[in-house]
Amino acid sequence: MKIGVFICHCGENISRTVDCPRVAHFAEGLPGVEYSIDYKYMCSDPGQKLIKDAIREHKLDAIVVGSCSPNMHERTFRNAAVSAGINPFLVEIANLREHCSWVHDDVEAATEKAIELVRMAIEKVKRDKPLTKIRVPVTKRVLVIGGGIAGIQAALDIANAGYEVVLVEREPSIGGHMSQLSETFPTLDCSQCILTPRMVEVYQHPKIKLLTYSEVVKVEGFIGNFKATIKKKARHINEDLCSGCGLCITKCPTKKKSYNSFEENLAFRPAVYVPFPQAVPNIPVIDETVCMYYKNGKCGMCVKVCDRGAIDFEQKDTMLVADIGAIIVATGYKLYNIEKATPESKYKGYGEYGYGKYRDVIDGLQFERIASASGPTAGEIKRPSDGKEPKKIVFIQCVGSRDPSKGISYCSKICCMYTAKQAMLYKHKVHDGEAYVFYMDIRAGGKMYDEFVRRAIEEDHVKYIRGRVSKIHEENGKYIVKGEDTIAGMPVEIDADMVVLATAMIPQDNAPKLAQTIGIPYDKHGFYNEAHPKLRPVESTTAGVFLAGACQSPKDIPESVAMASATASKAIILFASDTLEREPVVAKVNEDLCAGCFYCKKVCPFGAIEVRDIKDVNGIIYKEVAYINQGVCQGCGTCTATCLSKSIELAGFNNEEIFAEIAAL
Amino acid sequence: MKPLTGGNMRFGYYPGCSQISSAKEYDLSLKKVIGNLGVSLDELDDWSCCGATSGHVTNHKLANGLAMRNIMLADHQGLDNIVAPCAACYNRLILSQYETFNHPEIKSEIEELLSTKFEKDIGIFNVLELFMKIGLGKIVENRKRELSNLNVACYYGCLLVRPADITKFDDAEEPTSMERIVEATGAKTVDWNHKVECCGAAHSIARRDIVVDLSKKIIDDAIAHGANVMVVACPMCHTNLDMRQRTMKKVYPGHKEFPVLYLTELVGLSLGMNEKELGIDLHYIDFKYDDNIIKNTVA
Amino acid sequence: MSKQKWEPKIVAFVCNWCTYAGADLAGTSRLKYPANTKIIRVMCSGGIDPVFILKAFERGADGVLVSGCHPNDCHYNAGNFHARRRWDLFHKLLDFVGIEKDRLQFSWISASEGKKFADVITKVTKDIIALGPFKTYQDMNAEFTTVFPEFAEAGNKEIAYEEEMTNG
Amino acid sequence: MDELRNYARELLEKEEVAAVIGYQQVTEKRTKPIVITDPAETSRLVFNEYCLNNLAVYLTKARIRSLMRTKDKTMKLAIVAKPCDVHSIVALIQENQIHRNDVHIISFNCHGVVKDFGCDFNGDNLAAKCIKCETHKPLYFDKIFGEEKQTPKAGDASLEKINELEKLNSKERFEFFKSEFDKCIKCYACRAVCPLCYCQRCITDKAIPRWIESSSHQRGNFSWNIVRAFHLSGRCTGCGECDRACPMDIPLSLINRRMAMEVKDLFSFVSGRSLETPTLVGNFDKKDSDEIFM
Repeated sequence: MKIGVFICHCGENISRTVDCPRVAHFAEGLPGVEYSIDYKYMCSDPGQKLIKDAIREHKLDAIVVGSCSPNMHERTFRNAAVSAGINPFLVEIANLREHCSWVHDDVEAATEKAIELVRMAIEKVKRDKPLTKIRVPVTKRVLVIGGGIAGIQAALDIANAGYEVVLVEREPSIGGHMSQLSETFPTLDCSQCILTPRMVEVYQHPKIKLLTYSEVVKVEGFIGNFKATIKKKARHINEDLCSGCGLCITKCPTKKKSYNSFEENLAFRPAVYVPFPQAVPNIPVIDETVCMYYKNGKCGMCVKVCDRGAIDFEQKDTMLVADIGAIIVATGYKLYNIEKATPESKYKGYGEYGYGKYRDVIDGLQFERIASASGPTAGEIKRPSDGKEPKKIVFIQCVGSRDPSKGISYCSKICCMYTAKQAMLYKHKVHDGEAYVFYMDIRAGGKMYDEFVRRAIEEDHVKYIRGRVSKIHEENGKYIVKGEDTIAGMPVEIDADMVVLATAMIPQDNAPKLAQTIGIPYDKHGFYNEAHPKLRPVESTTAGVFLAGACQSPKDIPESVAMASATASKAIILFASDTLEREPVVAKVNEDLCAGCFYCKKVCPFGAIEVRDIKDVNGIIYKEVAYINQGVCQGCGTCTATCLSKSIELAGFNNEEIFAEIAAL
Repeated sequence: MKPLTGGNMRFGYYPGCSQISSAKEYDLSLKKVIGNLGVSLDELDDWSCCGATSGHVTNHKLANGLAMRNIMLADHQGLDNIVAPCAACYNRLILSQYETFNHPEIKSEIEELLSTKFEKDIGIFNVLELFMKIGLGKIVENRKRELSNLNVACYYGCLLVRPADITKFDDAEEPTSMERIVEATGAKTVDWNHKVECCGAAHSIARRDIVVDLSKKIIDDAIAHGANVMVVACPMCHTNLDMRQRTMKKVYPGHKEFPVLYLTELVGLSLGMNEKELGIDLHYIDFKYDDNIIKNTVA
Repeated sequence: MSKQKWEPKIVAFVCNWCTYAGADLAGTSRLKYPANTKIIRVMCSGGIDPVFILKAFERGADGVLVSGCHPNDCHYNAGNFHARRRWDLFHKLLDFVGIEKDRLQFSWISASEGKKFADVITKVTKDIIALGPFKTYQDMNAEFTTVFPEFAEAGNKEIAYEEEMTNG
Repeated sequence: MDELRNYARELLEKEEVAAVIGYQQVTEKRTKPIVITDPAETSRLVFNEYCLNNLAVYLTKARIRSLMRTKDKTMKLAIVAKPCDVHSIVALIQENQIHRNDVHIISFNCHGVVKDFGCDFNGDNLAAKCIKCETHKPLYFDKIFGEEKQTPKAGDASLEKINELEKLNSKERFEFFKSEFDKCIKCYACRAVCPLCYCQRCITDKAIPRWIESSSHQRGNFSWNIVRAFHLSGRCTGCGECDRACPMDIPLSLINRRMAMEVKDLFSFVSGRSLETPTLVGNFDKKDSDEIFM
């Protein structure tokens, strides 16, 4: 085998601390090295030409480049090698810059280390095997999980590009949290007015299959070739027959048995309901837990009034399976539960604010419903306890957020803005009212955002107090808000009629469970991890799974929409070709030696390992061995280290190659 | 919290300075009540100051040293736990032990200071935890009368449940364990606002004006929510809320006397003991449980 | 290579996605750390076999570092969780047969923890210097070359381990 | 004894099993394994305090496995197993080496076996594994014989040795194990006798690359013994056959036992005790200790 060694000076980034000519000279003397040279910029056009010429001239079989990190230029050098006729996997990089010249001062020590690194790379490349990229077919259909604004946007973008979309929403209607909002910052346009046309578009789009009241329960497969199992929960209404007239809802005698979750528990809903009037699809759901029919088999009023016979008490959950090429996760957020702490809860409560105990201490989403024209008070600001108009209202920001002692260290990002908006809405509706905001810092980065907060302060005279609130208690029908004004350096007490807590955004309760179902990592809070915080912000580390909206971290509407469109374009890029090229770094089992203990199957994070039967001449199974699906394998090598008989090898990082590296020390 | 089983009902007892002076009745009633429930307390031999004086704000090492000395004594006496009825003692002991076991440098410093090795984590209990460990069923079983005409405001004060990460037995802002104990006596509890508010104990001597203001607010809130008696589990709180009512009357003309009992005294009353036995007669504000209004005597 | 002063030889087995990238970041941030450690890159900390560590000791390493992504942060979701169990057991085993605990160290270093990478390498180097040369193991290595003198005499490292790798 | 023989004969006659793996008497105080396919031969089966071998090792041997396969179907294997041998069978089932339905376990209530052939059965001569044994009644079986009897009391010497070693410093421990491993002649009897060493080709036999130096010198011996112990960590059921087989008296089960203690400590796991508990290797708990990681 003839090996070429190319040592790059990287201008003087490497050569300042590594004696490059000495390294090249040393390499020249090593067995197997045919050609060795150093050069100022190996990645430049002349540098690449130098490599290509040397390969041709000296008939090299493999090359080692001593340069910057493989994360920078491995691809460059591989391409150069390929154009000169060498397999790209017979190229090894010795990281002489990030791992050597930049981190050491002493020329002697750095040069010696560089020599060792080059020597290790040479030994590895000697054992490298030529590999060819793997091609797998692509199913051109996207699964979008979550029908909030992010999911809606992603689904529409993809469908408009001509690809099929399966949009799965857990609730009976799409729309998500955005459909609950009154008006949006910083323009104060009506949330539903801008959202509902998009919801209808989703419903009517021929390329979108909308599955509401459904959940993804299982995901198998890999990029381009996922198989998703979706549970469609029983609505007890036949969707094909229902015309959405709503008669069943108005006639249902069970009116006040369960809270209306869309109204954030500020109102009740009947046993048969649609979440809100503009729901898409406009098909009701029967709540089994309160419906009289399921209690005692009587009633059936809805059956009597439905002239289309759409009520179906016997309807069962059904399972649907879909072939999917890419998955967009857009499951959104929920609000931090600020009630009392329990020993099991991850977060500590805010007992001092009396949420849950005092009916007029509410959270941000509840205020949205109160301020919303379609809400329980028809948009009039009234307190939940007695329906009176609050004349003094206190908003508290950062409830939970930025408070590690309560379990949340991050900033929820949108609370500064929506608190300003809510205070403004209050002032617009209650002209003689007083609004106070307790804040830690105002974080209003964004187009027209700071101007918006200034408007709340300057034009609408919302009183901003910089400081925390220590306690809220009720006294003679007033809520005494005790806090500190840190700018004045004084304790303050406000006797408010109502208090709104801007509680932290946290991931949905089942976020970790869904992550495990799909196989994507999540952080300690339960937010999904992006593949790279800067360069791959909308991709998960699992190929073919993309992230949109607040399931990744707290986000406002424009950011969620931008992210959604980004994921849509990622999916469309994937669908641009019929097959998909993958790095051939995958594991392979030696079936002759495999003892069939299947520890590899247990450890494989991707379910890439299957059981393969080996039969004798009579067709009787005499051995079961592991078989690795090359399309599913992601090449981590956990199976290789787990295999006791060393019957699995990871291409590109096989044990012989690693032993050679160790031996070269 | 699960009640302990019969065999483990051995508790170490760290009285602290208040129990033998200003809060004699707390000590008296505690021992009586616990004895009545079939549990005895082993007082630590040669116990000393817990460091809850100005000690802990002026000298960290001294504060930890003082507290850990008592914990060392418990270990030497073969005890697994200490009951510290005073909230300040409880807080000092549990915090010092936490710091010692979680900071190796503090541990070695204190070990050197006391010439000992700390290996065993001693359980530090306040009176609420003590009742929980004994089991509320025991109180109900042994109840001689039902105090159903008492509307009790349970006052925890600042130290008993804080810091919640370390005391680990109730919510720091909305605690309810005392209510459960009080309800076991048959008395009613009121939902009120100031159960963990500051009574001003740190300023008890030097700034009586602050104490009177703060304590007045607490008492007024209890009355406003329908309480006819307050129950505490800390000698400092009791001093401020009981003794300082005399000053309160001068500062706030029209202040009506409001009885403040120790939790142990209330439990004692339900177990059928009289005011004298429990030392309730030693309080500044008189309290007499009116037998005439006892309607349901439990056999 | 002449060596006046003894310098420890340390090998770091690191995963491609987190620790290798963390080491790159240490470089881009120009953080300084001792030059004794050579990195061997694998795809995942879950793919590092304990025998690699023994091989490194056999090749005269005085210390070994194994490093991967933080739990829950693994590029492959769970490789590092399997690794964690494996290393915990292997470390206990080596300790029991008398290999000093600090000879084999472990860390989680993410792609954004360049500083941590530099700190960990500095610490490991310091620990190994404090322990001194891995004489106990190297005595066995020496015994090996007396049993098979041709390996020592070969003079040429490459030939020696070519032989050793296939014959031993 | 007749019960066992009759039962085994019936199994074979009714063709419920392809073979019965059991013990036969050699001398008064010695038995040896026997594989019976002929019903007439079942009269040679015995079970007593001299049944030392862990017969589970035969379940994975190719020649015995070939007995299971007839022209048109797979038949069961019956095995006479002490309760401790059942642990090995459980481990084998969990490692997919045999399916529960393919093995018919004939077990006994057990009160211990002798440490070596030729000894009298009493407290002084009790096998080391029987001293600490907690399963005198098998955890899984298809047929059980024998009545429960008291195990003689004896001191736990191997535990004392472990404690003694733990008190030493690293260097002293290293010297101890180096000198013990130094005795190793790489005969691989420990491997041959271990029910869980069922690999078709052992890691030590792999030549390209050479995982473990196969010649018998200090370094290769050290590697072999470390790897052997590591590969059994969390898997070894503590049958102690390696100890019995080692011609050089290397205390192999000492390391195995010590690792089993660690496994129990760290992960509350004991190998071979339950078919329902997931194996230690191949599974993880997000709450596993993070202590050794910086």
